[in-house]
Amino acid sequence: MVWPLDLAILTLVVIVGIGAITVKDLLGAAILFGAYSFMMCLLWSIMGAVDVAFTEASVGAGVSTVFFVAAVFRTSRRTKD
Amino acid sequence: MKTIGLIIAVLTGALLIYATADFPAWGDPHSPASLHVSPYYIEKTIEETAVPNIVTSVLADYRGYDTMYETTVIFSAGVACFLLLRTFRRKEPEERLYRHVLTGVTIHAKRGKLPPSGDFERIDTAWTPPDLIIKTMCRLLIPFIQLFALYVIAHGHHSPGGGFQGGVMLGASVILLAISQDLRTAVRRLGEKVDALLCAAGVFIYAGTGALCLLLGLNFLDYSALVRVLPCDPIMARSHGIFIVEIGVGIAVMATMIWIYCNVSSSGEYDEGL
Amino acid sequence: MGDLIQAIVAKYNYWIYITLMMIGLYAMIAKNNLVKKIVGMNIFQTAIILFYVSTGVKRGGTLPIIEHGHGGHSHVIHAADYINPLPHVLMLTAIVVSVATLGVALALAIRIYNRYNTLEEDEILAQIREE
Amino acid sequence: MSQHYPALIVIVPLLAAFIISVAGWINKKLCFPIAVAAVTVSTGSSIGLLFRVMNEGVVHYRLGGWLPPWGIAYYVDQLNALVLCVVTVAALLNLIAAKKSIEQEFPERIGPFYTLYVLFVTGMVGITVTGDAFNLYVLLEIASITGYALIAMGDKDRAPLASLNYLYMGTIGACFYLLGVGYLYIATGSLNMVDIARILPDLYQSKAVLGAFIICMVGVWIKMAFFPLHGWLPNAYTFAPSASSSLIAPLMTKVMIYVMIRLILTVFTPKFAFATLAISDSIVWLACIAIVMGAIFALAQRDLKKMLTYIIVAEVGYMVGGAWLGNRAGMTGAILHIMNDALMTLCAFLVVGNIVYKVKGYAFDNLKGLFAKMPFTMGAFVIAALSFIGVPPTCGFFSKWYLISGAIQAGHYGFMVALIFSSLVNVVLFFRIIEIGYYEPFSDHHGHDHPAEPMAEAPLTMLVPLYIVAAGLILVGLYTGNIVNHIIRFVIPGSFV
Repeated sequence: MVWPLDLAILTLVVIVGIGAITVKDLLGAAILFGAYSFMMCLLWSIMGAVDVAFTEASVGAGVSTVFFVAAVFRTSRRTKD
Repeated sequence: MKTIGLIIAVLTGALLIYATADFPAWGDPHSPASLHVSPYYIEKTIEETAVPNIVTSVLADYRGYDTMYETTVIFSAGVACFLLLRTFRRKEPEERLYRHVLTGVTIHAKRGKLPPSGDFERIDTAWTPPDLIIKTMCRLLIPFIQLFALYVIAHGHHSPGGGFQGGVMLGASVILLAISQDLRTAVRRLGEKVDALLCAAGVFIYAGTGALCLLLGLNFLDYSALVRVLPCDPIMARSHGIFIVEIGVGIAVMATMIWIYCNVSSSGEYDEGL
Repeated sequence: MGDLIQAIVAKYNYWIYITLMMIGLYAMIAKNNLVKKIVGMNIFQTAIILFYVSTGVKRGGTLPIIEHGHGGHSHVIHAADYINPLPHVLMLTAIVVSVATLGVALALAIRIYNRYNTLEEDEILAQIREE
Repeated sequence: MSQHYPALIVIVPLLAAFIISVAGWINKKLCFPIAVAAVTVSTGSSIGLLFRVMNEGVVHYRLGGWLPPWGIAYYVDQLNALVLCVVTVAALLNLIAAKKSIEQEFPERIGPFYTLYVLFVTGMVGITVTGDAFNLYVLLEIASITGYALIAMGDKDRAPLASLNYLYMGTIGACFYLLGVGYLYIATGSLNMVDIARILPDLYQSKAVLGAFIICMVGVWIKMAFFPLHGWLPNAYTFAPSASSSLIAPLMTKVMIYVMIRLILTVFTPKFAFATLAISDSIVWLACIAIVMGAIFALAQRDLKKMLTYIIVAEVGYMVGGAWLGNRAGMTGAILHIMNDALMTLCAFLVVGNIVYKVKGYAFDNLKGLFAKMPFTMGAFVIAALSFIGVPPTCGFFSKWYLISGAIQAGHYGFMVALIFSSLVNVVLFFRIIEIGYYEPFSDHHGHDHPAEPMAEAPLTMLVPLYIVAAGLILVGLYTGNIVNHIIRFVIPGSFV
């Protein structure tokens, strides 16, 4: 358990999470969501949940982000909020 | 709406924080969660299933029934995306673009299509010339990604990983192909119909293994019944049963991820994607 | 000093997960853009997964993979040495459920966009009212 | 095979779903027979299971052969068995009735549609039969995801948005339930319902358990569309294709009410829910508001399907209120009403399906002259209407009777007044429809009145299931005493008076 790393990532996760829902560009939101997932994955590997971290790295940071980008590509990047 | 949302979120948060007051301390080895059910798994996994990775043994055996439905959730999401997006009465595109491979001249075909030949290749309307570096890198990477994915599926008994992670990576390798080249290239390698069949077949392997146990006389998903068809003792039969269902999960997850990606990235037209 | 830090770490973890949940919930209720709501939904689900994984942590425990050599039945296994694996198993399921929900939600959003040519909820409702 | 009934109920539709999805690529005609066969086996198993439970008491089934609480186990008592029968029978009848309308509405998508239909049934029966709190969540997600897709296939313009809103709310609901299970897990260390109930009595004062209870309840309320959280329901059910709305409307809310009762009776135990918490009174008041508001919104609607959806919102109020009255009569009424309301809603939505099949619309204007045009369909509609109003001998009367006597026994006169008010509003609502259908002549779009519209009744495959359900409404009403004495009586714990 490396607690300073844990605290730092926990704080970053919140910042990226707020960023993902406030940024006024859907492609940006998708990429920030990928970063958010990746930090979650780091957090879980610190906590010892290696299988969950592995799944989140491949599903959350990988495929989910690709789905988001694909959907944004098919629709529009524009957002009012 | 914004204030309502804020109020609801804050109320929920307050309730949750209030309820955490009685939680056991974080990481406490004497919390009920660490003492009641889970020690059994840790102590018995080698003895009863011969699988050192406890997460795999709990996932695919002790709570294998949950995992079967988890795979079914993925399957139903795949079918749902197909049902929602796939267009059957396709409208013929206004014009198709063909590019002469040698000279790079683009031809606009207003109606119909060019006969397939080596001289012309079909390109997307929003086409940019393929980046040589990306194309080559992906071509080099994809076989290794797939090899690693197979390793992850096969080695799930002893190390982190298993059917889901491996399946997602296999799917991601095909998605990478679709991104680095174009959707048509990926679909040529793995057609829609094959994809849909693999998707159903993967989950069927899982549920069918369970049903086989039922037919062999024990309860649903009790892999020790497989001892009558596999040449081994009941404990190794559990281990092999876990391996079989992990393969099923891998196939189903791979096929579904590709299926969802193809439908979402081309709005169900399977023509030009991301 | 060590105890104090441990106490802060303990509380901090729960606070963060509740904060993330509130962010997600707020985005799902208050945001106007359909895809933004989906992003919020995923943040919400991930926060719950974070909570579950936190319940599995055990001080002094190691990864939930039993050490084994060839003929590894010789040593006794102590449950206190390994992290609780059950929440991990549950959360694998939850992650997969969240990606499945994401796929269906995006498919629906694309269908809505194809019909109304916008992803903003108020613009869609205005178009419905005009008809 | 009879010891495997609990597994067969769920497994057969599940396996059939994969076969159907493959068959859809080979020959579309194969899909329907496979689906019917699978749901029939499921129905047969659930009826067999009901008889077994009535003879032997609680039936256990261990999946994977593992002992609970380490493995997942099924506990089937009279409550599960009854709800299972209702779910499978309703799904089977609707499957047969919906064949024509599925072929009419989306001929190219038959394969995936039947796949999702059967998976939805799997999810519903899986929720009902399981004895594991987390397993319930996974099956809830299967039912939800298939439900979103089935709903979004309806009206091209409105259905996808309605379905997406349902998806947002449904995800919040399911996640709240998951969070509640997590709080229970951290307090007790177990996921098995019976095991949790065994550990909980020492923890009744714990804030974590209180939090778990509230979050679970809110989650389940969102899924069942209890009044302030009902926003997603009317649009989702109105714009769904008739094949899916007549599947989802009778089953989803009712099964969620079953989950609520299961949580109260088995997991948290009535002692905690009624004695320790003492919030039952305010929840019954909330149910009263739900009933009154549902009835008022229903009055404001101008089309049949939307009116029915608001009636569902009011009926949810009946059942939540009855369950939270905390006495024997109220709980009996709530459980009986799960069955009765599923049948009534199924009957009403099948009628809507027939009307849509023939008239292509369900606004009040489309209903003019329907008694002449579709006399058999409207005959069944009258039976459903009488049951909604609560006229004996239809089953609606008897459950309402139990609910009202429960309200009087608990001294909760507000709930009684709300029930009577809603019955009166139902009289107005349904007689308005019957008046439009019977007295107002059919008029086409040019405003010409046609005095005698030729009869154009829905096909027999739609009428026969409809009449089975309509006969069921009366038969269940006539045999209410037997159902209560032989099945429901055993569900209610002895502490209830």
